[in-house]
Amino acid sequence: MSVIVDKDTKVVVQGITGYQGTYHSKAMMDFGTSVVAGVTPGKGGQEVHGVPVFDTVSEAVAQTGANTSCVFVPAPFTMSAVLEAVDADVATVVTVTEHVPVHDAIRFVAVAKAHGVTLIGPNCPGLGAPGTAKVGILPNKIFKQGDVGVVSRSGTLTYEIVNAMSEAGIGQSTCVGIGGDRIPGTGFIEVLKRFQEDPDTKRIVLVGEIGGTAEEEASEFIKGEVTKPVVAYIAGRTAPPGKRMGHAGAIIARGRGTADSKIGALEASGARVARLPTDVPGLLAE
Amino acid sequence: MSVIVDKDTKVVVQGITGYQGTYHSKAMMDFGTSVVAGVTPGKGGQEVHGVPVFDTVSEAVAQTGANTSCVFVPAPFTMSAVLEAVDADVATVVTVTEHVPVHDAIRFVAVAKAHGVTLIGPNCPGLGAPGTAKVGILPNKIFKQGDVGVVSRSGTLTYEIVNAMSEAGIGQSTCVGIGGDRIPGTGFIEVLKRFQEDPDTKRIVLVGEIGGTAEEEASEFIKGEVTKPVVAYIAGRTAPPGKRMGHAGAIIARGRGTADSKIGALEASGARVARLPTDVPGLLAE
Amino acid sequence: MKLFEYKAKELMKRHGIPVPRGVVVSAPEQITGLSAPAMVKAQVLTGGRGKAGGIRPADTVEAARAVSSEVLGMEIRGYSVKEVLLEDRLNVAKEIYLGATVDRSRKSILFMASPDGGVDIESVPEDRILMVSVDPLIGYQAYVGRRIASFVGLEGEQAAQCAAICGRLYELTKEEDAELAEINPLVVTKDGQVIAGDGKVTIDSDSLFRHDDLAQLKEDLTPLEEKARALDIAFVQLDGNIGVIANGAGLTMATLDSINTFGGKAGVFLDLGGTDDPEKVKQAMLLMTEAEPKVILVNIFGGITKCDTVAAGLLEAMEERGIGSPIVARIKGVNEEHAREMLRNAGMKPASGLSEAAQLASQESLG
Amino acid sequence: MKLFEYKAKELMKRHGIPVPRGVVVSAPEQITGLSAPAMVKAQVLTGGRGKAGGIRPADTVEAARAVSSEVLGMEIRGYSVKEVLLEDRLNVAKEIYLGATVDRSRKSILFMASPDGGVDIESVPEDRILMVSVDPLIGYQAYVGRRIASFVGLEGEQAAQCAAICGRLYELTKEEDAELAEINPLVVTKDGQVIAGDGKVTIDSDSLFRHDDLAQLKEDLTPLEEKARALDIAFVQLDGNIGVIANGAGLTMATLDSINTFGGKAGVFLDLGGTDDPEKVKQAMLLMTEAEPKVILVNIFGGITKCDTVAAGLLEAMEERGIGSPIVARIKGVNEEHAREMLRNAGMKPASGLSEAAQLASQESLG
Repeated sequence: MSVIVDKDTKVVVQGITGYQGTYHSKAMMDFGTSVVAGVTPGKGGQEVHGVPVFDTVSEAVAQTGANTSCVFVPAPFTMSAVLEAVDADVATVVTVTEHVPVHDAIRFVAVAKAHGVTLIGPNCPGLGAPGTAKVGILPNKIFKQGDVGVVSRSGTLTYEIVNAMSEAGIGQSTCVGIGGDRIPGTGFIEVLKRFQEDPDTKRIVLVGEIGGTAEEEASEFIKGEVTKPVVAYIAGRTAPPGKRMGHAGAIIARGRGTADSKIGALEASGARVARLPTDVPGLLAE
Repeated sequence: MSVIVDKDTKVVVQGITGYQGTYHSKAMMDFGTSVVAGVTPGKGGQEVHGVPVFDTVSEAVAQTGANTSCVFVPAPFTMSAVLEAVDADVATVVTVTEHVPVHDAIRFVAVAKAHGVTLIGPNCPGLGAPGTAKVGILPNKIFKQGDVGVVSRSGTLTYEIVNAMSEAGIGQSTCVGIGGDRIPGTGFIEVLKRFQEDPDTKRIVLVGEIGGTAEEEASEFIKGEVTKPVVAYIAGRTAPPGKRMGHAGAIIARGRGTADSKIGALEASGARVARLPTDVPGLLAE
Repeated sequence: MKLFEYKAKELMKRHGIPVPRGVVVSAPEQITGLSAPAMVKAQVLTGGRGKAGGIRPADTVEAARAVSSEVLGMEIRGYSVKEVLLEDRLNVAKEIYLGATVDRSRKSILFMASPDGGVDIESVPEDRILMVSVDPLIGYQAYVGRRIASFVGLEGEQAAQCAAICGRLYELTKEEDAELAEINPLVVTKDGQVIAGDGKVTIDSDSLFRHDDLAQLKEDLTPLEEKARALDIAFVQLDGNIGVIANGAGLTMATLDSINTFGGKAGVFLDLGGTDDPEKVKQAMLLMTEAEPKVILVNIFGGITKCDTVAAGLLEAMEERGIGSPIVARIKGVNEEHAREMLRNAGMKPASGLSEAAQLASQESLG
Repeated sequence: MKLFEYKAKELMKRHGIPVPRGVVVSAPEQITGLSAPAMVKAQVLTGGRGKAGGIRPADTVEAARAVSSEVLGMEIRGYSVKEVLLEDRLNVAKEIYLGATVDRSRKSILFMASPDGGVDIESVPEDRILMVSVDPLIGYQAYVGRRIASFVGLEGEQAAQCAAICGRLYELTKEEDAELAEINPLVVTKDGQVIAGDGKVTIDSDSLFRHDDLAQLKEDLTPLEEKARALDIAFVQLDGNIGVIANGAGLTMATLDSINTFGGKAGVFLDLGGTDDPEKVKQAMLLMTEAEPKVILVNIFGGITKCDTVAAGLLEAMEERGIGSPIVARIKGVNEEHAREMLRNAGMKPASGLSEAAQLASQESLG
């Protein structure tokens, strides 16, 4: 089994006629995902890889039964696209788009929550459950089916770690890239909760990075609620304090938010913390 | 037992220093309600009937543990008052104020729902559970403790019917006046659901009126979900069609919304419909 | 509060919705700056203007003057035409229905749209009407307009114009506190412009405190209705001869239902609402006497309204003007004992229950 | 994007927040229309201006010119002062802290306020700071301002002014897409005015597409940082001698962590982000060579970024400019076989894993 996606997942790709939308729709289908519809305003009636394109999400949902949206539209239009998906009553929205204005994210994250929609992202690679479905842009080849649930704030670093796990023979139940933006729709805790409840997830990998206090908060949750073994890695241990490293998630502020604070909190929660991403498979195997 | 209010209900009165707020705070206390706080901006530190007044609801909640708000502030400020109560995490907000702009109501009803707050009103008399608590303006003397749950769109007509029941020796578990505005925070169905679940409610009285389709929708719900006997009365059977009768709830439009449509739907649901308000006790007794 | 077409179009124009160039006059000699061909449209707050001859074409300015003088002063469904709107005549290629209204069931603003515009929307079959509810937490988003434009069969530039109009109609509805904002027909002209052929806007009268401009508008009311409006009471004249004063719409209607059972018939429906001001009660009573009912039935169940307040207002009105009609008074609720005593001291016999009061009033009205 | 104080105050003024009258100059002779006494304030994007002598009083216009010429050209924490703001000096009765920021944990705009203004807010004890989160579905409401005004100890007219400023600061934060909007101190003057003594605003750079006015502002960047900004890549100069190019902040940081383990030290942190444009990769490589690292470590795990795109950009850069530094390239993910083949054909030896690459680069850098 898996979390967030399952065998009934039917994906509508918002922005399917764009370069990324087209490319990754194909990749999702190659993974085995049921991509049933695309949406691009003004391009209704076209097809992409045999998938029908609609003008609006509500039409796509009505005609194909899509229940999960994957959003590739440019940042200035992302808020409207996410709200459209929420309004069309899909269960899950995965927002890949990066550089979404933070005040837009505050708004659509709050609305999605009020509607009970699971929103992953923005600025996230999405999620993949080997053997079930992938929604997003994670490379297909890194996966191997297994019993480890992976949750990560990072994109490419997740690929690195998942790939290393697969190469070491350790498979995954579901890998969720929650995204590195300041206002993620779904955080560590929501995904940890699902992994804890998922009978097919036996072990958990958490990948964090410096900045913010999401890892510290996740540690509290692990301590109190997670009984499955957790291995963690925190990127940025050697990043110089106060430097902005690529995105706002990496601004180091005050005491909390540093690598030391996060590693300390995770260790105190009972998680084992890897020094390097490549150490994760070894710790899992122990 | 009772619905919406219980023995742990602690009321904060918003607008307590106004004439209505002061008068009805006293009446609620006389009923046996635990009125623990009042709020009037700029009047924090005063007392009304021995109840402390605060500048904001969040202070009132923090210092008194209030979990239910009763709103008496003037219509232009009602939206802000309701949102303040919702933001301060009370469980229930009863909004007595009438003449609230409908677009304000649309907004705060949606926000209250998203926050899981039970909102009664606007433009409602509130609710009373004899022996437990009253939040609102229903006259104390009409009640008698018993096993009938009353839900009504009307104010004074509710008093009429509840009074007639009490005089006939038929008591009430809880009487909920959901208000006659077009956008009520809580509708018939939500209250019927609670009555159905409440072990101390054995019979239900529903008081509706012409206009809108709330009674028709309630009938569907009664048919499907309510096993307890329902007696109903619909006001406006002899009102001339097309005339605006006092408030917008009484505009007759198209086929549905007429007294005939509502009475027909209720009878089809298995409810017994009284011809006159004074007939309700008789039908309950049968 | 219903607005005249010209006022509705003024609001639409202010919110960026294209409307025909037009001028409003109350006399033909006021017509200036008009270019023919034109439409002459009676300004009355009722439907069926067209059928009644209140909407007529005029090919020249001269003809427009002549037609205007015919239309001005017409009676349409009981309303006399005091003003006409003269507009550029549109070259109609297609007529669409577009409306935004407050939807009780969905608790939101609801768009209704149909490719079959220009006719009564109630006569359009359901599958030709699209209803799109705007989630209040989401607000209007561009996809709403796209859905509507597509449903009504527009493409390209016309679809874009229609979608933009949807956004502006939503903005108008919210910002002007409209209960209804309707464009029927929304016209697509032969040269590809999308423009409001008609405009109907009803403003939520509870919102007038924040719309000074709208609050000053006059409504088309009878003199008694105007007085009632000023007192903030609901007052409706009916066919019978019993004047019913009650508090709350539900109780007032229930009182009507009750007298009906005893053979009586209401001539006035007067809902006091919630009040605690004896002066308002007194004014309501004086208003009632102007309608000259054969008998007056007062049915009050006090909550916000205290019974003694009502009694005081009642007695003041009787003192100020010798009220000819007999009064049956039934007063219950907060301070009822005091109120009954006041009425008894004034020589009246208060009824104790609604049925009893309804029966008494009905007998009196039939005798 | 951090704004200079004068620009921040310009925004505040536009949103109705009172600020002192002021003028910005880059040379003393530009000072006109100033009334003394004044404050002369260095415009640099760093804290600690006061301690560094960048904020000074001037009792006369003459003195203001003299002080300005001293402050202009000063170095404050590595930033040179190119402009000064001259403002009316305030008669300070009380200093408050007021800030609005994006709060990750609460996923909302958060107000922070303290009666202890005028000092570094991080030095204020927690119980002297009020934090009020604005629920995004509720938005700013008047009670937020009332809570804040009461917490910072204001009453009556001053409380009303402070509450109004809170509302305007929220509006500024939302409408200008600010990540941070801070007034420290918010001054209450001896004659009872509440006015922004300082202003700090950081704009969300992801929002600049909708803020033409702000997008044109220059930031205080080093030449290399400016180039990186133009390319939309994250570029940070560090102390070591290994130039690290990776894609994604997390992976780039993990690469730094990895070389650190093998004794290496990064001299450049270059995060390509997600790209699929060989030209961008090429430009990033050229930028990297300008920083003259001893060895360049390329670590790409392709998702949106395809591996062959990176290889193509890499090879183009090497072709265009003979790159002196040895390159360790580790490329994984979408189209990796093709990418590795391209690199091998060009005579490079691609590393297969992150650890191996980090070890190779570190050895090279130490050798």
